[in-house]
Amino acid sequence: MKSVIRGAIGAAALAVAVTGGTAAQAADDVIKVGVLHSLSGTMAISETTLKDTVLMMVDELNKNGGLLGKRVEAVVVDPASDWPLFAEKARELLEGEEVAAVFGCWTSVSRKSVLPVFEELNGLLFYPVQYEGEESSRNVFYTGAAPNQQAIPAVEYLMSEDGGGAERFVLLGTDYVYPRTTNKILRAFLNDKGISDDDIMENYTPFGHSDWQTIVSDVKGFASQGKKTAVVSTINGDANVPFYKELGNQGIKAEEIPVVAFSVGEEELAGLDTGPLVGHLAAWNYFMSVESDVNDGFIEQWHAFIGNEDRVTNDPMEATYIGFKMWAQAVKQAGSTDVDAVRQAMYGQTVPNLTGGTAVMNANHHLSKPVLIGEIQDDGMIETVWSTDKEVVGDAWSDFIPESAKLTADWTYPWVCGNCEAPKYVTAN
Amino acid sequence: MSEAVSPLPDTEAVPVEQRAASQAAADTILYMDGVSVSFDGFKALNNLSLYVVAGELRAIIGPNGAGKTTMMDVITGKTRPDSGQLFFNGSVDLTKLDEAAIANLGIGRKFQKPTVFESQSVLDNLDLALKGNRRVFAGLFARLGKAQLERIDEVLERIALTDFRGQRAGNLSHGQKQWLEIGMLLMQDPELLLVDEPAAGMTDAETEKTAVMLQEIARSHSVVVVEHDMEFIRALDCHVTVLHEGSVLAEGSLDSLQNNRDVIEVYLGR
Amino acid sequence: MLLSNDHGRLLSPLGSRITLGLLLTVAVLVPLLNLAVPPGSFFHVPTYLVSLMGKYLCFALLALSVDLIWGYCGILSLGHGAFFALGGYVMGMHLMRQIGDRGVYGNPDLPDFMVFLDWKELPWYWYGFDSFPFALLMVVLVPGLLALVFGWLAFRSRVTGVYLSIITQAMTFALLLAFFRNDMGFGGNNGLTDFKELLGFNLQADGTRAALFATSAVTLALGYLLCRWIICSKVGRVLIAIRDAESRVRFLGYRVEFYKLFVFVLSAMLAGLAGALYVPQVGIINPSEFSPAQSIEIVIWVAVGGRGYLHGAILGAVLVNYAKTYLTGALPEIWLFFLGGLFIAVTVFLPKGIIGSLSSLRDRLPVAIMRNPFQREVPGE
Amino acid sequence: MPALFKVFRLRLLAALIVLLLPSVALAGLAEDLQALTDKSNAIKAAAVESLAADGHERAVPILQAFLAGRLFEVKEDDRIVIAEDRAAGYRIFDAMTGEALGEVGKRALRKVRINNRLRQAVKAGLGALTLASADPAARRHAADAVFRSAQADMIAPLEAALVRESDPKVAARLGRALAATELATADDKVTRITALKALEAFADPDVRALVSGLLVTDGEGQPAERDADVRAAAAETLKAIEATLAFNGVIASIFQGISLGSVLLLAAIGLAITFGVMGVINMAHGEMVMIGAYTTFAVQEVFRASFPGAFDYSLLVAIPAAFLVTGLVGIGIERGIIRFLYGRPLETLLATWGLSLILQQMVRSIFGPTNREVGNPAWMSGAWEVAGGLTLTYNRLWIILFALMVFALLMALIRFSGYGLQMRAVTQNRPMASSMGIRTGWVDAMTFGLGSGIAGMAGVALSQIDNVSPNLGQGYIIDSFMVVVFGGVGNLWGTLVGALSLGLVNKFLEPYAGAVLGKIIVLVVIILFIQKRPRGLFALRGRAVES
Repeated sequence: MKSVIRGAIGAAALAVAVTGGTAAQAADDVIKVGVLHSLSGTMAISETTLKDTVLMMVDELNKNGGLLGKRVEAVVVDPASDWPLFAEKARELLEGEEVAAVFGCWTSVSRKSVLPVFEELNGLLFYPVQYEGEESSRNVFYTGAAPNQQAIPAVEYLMSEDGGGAERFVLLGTDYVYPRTTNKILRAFLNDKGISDDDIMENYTPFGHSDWQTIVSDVKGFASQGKKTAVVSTINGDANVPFYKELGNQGIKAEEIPVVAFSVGEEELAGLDTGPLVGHLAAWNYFMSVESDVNDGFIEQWHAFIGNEDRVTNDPMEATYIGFKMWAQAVKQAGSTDVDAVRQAMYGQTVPNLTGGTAVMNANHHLSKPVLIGEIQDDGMIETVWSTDKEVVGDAWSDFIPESAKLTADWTYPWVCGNCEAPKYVTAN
Repeated sequence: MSEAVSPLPDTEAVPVEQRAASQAAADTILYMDGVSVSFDGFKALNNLSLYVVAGELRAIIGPNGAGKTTMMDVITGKTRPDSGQLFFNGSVDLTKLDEAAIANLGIGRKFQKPTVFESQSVLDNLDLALKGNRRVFAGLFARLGKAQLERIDEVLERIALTDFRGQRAGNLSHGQKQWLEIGMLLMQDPELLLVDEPAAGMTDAETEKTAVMLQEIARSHSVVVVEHDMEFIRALDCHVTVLHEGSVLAEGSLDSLQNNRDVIEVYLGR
Repeated sequence: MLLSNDHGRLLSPLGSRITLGLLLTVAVLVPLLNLAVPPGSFFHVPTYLVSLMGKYLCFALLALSVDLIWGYCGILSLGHGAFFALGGYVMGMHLMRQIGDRGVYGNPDLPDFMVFLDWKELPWYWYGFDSFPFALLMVVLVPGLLALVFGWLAFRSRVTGVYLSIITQAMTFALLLAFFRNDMGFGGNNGLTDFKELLGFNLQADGTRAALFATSAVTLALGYLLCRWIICSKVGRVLIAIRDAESRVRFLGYRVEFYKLFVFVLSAMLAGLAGALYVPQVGIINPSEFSPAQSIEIVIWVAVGGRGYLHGAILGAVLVNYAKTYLTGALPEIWLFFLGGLFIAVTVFLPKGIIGSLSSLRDRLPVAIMRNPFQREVPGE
Repeated sequence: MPALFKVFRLRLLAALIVLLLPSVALAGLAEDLQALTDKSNAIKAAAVESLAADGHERAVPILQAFLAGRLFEVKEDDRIVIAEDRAAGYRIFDAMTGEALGEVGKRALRKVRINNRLRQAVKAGLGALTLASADPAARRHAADAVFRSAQADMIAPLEAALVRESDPKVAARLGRALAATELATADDKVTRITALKALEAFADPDVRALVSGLLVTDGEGQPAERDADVRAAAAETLKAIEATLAFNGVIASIFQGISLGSVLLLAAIGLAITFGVMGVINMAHGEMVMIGAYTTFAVQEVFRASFPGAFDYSLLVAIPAAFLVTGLVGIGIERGIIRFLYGRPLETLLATWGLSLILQQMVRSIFGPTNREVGNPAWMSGAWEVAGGLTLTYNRLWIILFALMVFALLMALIRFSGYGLQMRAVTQNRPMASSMGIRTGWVDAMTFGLGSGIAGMAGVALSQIDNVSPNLGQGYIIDSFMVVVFGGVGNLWGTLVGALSLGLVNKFLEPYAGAVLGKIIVLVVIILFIQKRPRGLFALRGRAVES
């Protein structure tokens, strides 16, 4: 019996230790924001930059007097590219640290992992990366591109005279949801445009795939069938550098077989000699090379903050920038950091894009943004060669997937729903 | 090594007259005929033939590399012979069985280096060796009966370790470990015991005691002892086989062998 | 009369009594402090801590299963995460089926990711998982079966030591790649998520979480008892003998491969159970659980706590994971230095792990000499 | 004075004509140049064609600058200039005249944009203009550009070029371009069929694309080529080309397999020493590779800053540098940690795992979490076109060679050097070696250093084909262990054979099973293979093995 009592004391001690270790006192004059980006593990390579971006934005906000007269404090945690740890850390930020909003996640799986936590605890997540769509959560604002803001314009460009009039497509991707969905949408779109399945090749590789010899040879073979061929790449992260190196070395020229990528920006090209890759394309909402005063200011601010003139800026950084600005504006407008009030204030919020024009937050929690198509230059920059005339509204649900075409995401009255076929409330008229 | 080595027919090694198993004498407990084993070209056993009669105490001597330990490996199933015949109790073909099966047939083995379970007590060591059901599910519910405990105590007495019953085997002296291993063999109660250098590293007094122990055991079991120590062999006072380069060089009493020219040459020559 | 099975001593060492006492206490106390004590009180345990500690307990059960084979039988599996993940996937499949038509596409038959990837009907291997008893059976059967096949092949051919470790790693790596493939029908990289309820209870409700926590604690306690029962039986001593001198055991007539297979399969089942308890508490299962790094970490928990001590494994799992939780929050930029340093320090300074070092300290005290020489000692305790 | 007036008028006219003649051309050039800055790509393309057709002497430099992205507009006066990179900004030259205009800041210029469509047009134009270039490489590129553009007016220049061409390789390319042009533009069937026959000699993907283009059918089932005889000839040519390509494909697969195998070999060979020979389960092996890659980066940074001209030789410095750096790190690790853990192999797993976490984070803290650029020297860029459709990339070729060299050197070191003898002595019988006066501690440290150093050299090679990021090592550690175990622990020949065979198997499976499934199959094969041979491919057999 004695041992059981001893055990009980130990358990209580453990519980107190755990609680004391993580619970923090929320001071009244501070607004906390969580930063949930991997600083170690496989995704650190991409996500660390976004953590720094949020810190930079917080810094700027505090220099300008903070928010609602309070100082803003960033709470940084490291979910270490470990998806269940993302959920744990999200819970810690919301319940333990009581943050007003969280900026974070890169991969879809990390977002899927934290989603139930945000919905349960009614938190706010700003998700800054292009993704596969098919989602609209009440608690998430998606500031990256939806498929209709990247993939479709890019393919339209490739098929146009300027883009080379491609009639045959290779869809290369990393085997996960984003490429699968994007390619599914693209296939439907291409079929619509009269391109038969014989002229579409789809290939998936694992994360971090590093030996591209066979696949690049296959692409060459597929392209030598008498029709102009283009490659649409949804290859993710680390696998891109070896892919482009192989592409360059096997001498695939952009004029012959252009490759358009959706997950490649200046950051990914930073590890590459882009000389042999000039002319290959990227489709995104932001390129560092875009000339505008806001962009120049942003780049300057970034270089000053990070203390390195060589660091590049990229699309997810712009998405973080827009998300953060919108959140700050919405808090000001709502006069509080209360999640429901801020959410209501978010709709219709506008922030000037770094590339010109304005981004608008729509009721489906996605942004309206311009779409740019750029070509890789030999200095590692991507230069815009084509852009949409005006902003494109991000679609939560793709029109090219029958099951989702019928769904609507609209979080304002009378819909108030992320995936409904009819409004929740009937309008009185 | 587990893969079955395809028998390499060695024309020289195969005896001219093949003796079938049934022809082996009924009282031959171990029948080895024309056994060869080679490792990467090195012939560890070369056409070795050896017969042990039930109840016999047999000593095997030979210089280093003569194939003594390999011979034991072959008998206990650790090493598969490339060619040759190997029968136990007249009809059981040992070349087709693995170590556990051979052990359960009643062939016990003591290693050159004393191998006891060092992190367990002397008692546990003996308990593990105790003859009985070796199946997993029997083990989950096994109990030590009175008779078995008495048997353990009896063996403890015989190997002079009664006072060390609850000690960790790892804490025993070298000689005591050798005895414990012999004790484990006794617990197994095998028909044939293979004992590899039991006197290695022992004091003279211990050696003497060990010899007595083995002689005592030989009264009720067949025993094959491999040894270097001539004094010890003399103390055993038994039939001796001399191995050289993987085959039998000579056989007979120790005295007769000590005058054998071949044997002298092997031990002293070169 | 002495028993060959020492089950009378199941609870005799201090460590096991403390362990069981602790486990049963937290099983009652933590849910109580969470549900009955009002928030704001000093004694209130917030829900996120309940889930967090529940997760630790699942890891502890996993560590226990690894310690059973590594600490007691010398089988170093660098792929045990695979069994954990399989158990998790089975539970995940059951939870997916429980979603029914509440998924985003409202399809009553297919999980969202299948609708999304154009699957027309449920693949056959998803059948039956709607039933909880069936799923529960599969939680232990699937990992157990894999362990049986893999172990039978490996132990029969006497693959040992690092060779075994590396092929277990190959196994989990192959499974990782396989589960990443969207064509497999397990949700690819995203895995299974967005669970709603278990046995009709809302998974996000505090009560459900507390109940899951208590279940984990009780399961861990039962698992611990089971392992102790095996260790104290004759089988336990054969296992230790195999660990220390495998070929000697063969020459005693034991079929080493069957003993190894038995304990390996049992361990895989425990790991599967741990995975099944883990999934509803963290809300997601995806292929990263198969990653070899994850499996190596499990081994490290055991080594830190003390290999060959069942309560050491539990302590190690809780300690390392708590350190990870704390450090990733408190020192997000440099926590790997601390964790890495901890691993190195433990190996160099505490080669037997925390519990092992504590007990060798205890052994050096004079009391140790006074112990009854006839008392059986289970090595490692 | 009408006469005088008349004379004056005539003179004026003459002067005007004299003045105007070049300025008509100049006006055309200026117009075309201005058109290059237009928003519409169609107008730009027309301007490129017109520039190439006029054949003005400035056309070539302008088009080349345009292609290289060095054609700019000065923001102030819209003058079009060619720019050269300078540290502070650009040195600019007037595009029309080539006159130097001094240096300006980057912000003062606006780039004249080019895209793929224009690039193709420029290359075609330049091809026509440079067929007579003195540089054989330029003539070759010109011939290929003409092959692609296939314009009827190029037949005569091609024939002329073919006559005066002395380089047989360039002549072949010219012949290929001529045949393609004839095929595309000739009116009579016979010439075209002859051209098709001529093309059979050039079995490469481009020719296949061209020929199969004739057989493509449009939406209504109408073939692109209307003439049935030409179609038949094209089908025949295509068949011949495809047979050659298929054969070359097999060779390419073998090459790719060996190449993958050599990468595996490089990654594994260091581990074959630290793990295979010393028995340390070295989970930090991948990080040694990573440190090697970062050393390459650091060396290249020095070259970029101090000796930009010698950049192509940076790798030659990086190899010994990486060997030394990682070797020293390895010795440090051995002396600091590993030596306390001998005889406890499984504990080395734990400690080296902790170490790998620390090393990764350290590199992340020092070099940042993002990829760093490691450049490919010129001699490692591009590919060797052995035959049509069979291109062997230089970086892969060098890596194969490098891997085999490292292996040979290592074998020689172990077999013939005094240190190698001591190392073998220590690994076989430590107490005996020690009693013979060998300083076993020193040998251990050196051996671990050697294994680590080789891993570092592997890092130099891998930096040429993979990301240089803190995660680099993680991607190779599992494969390395598989190779060493598959080959047989403690046997370097096993590692060689294991690496090459796994590489080949992987590459031959990939086309059928895909990259992921292929890899899974290879893993399952390894698992099953270990059942058959529990100690790997080259296992020692004998008594010593199990003791």
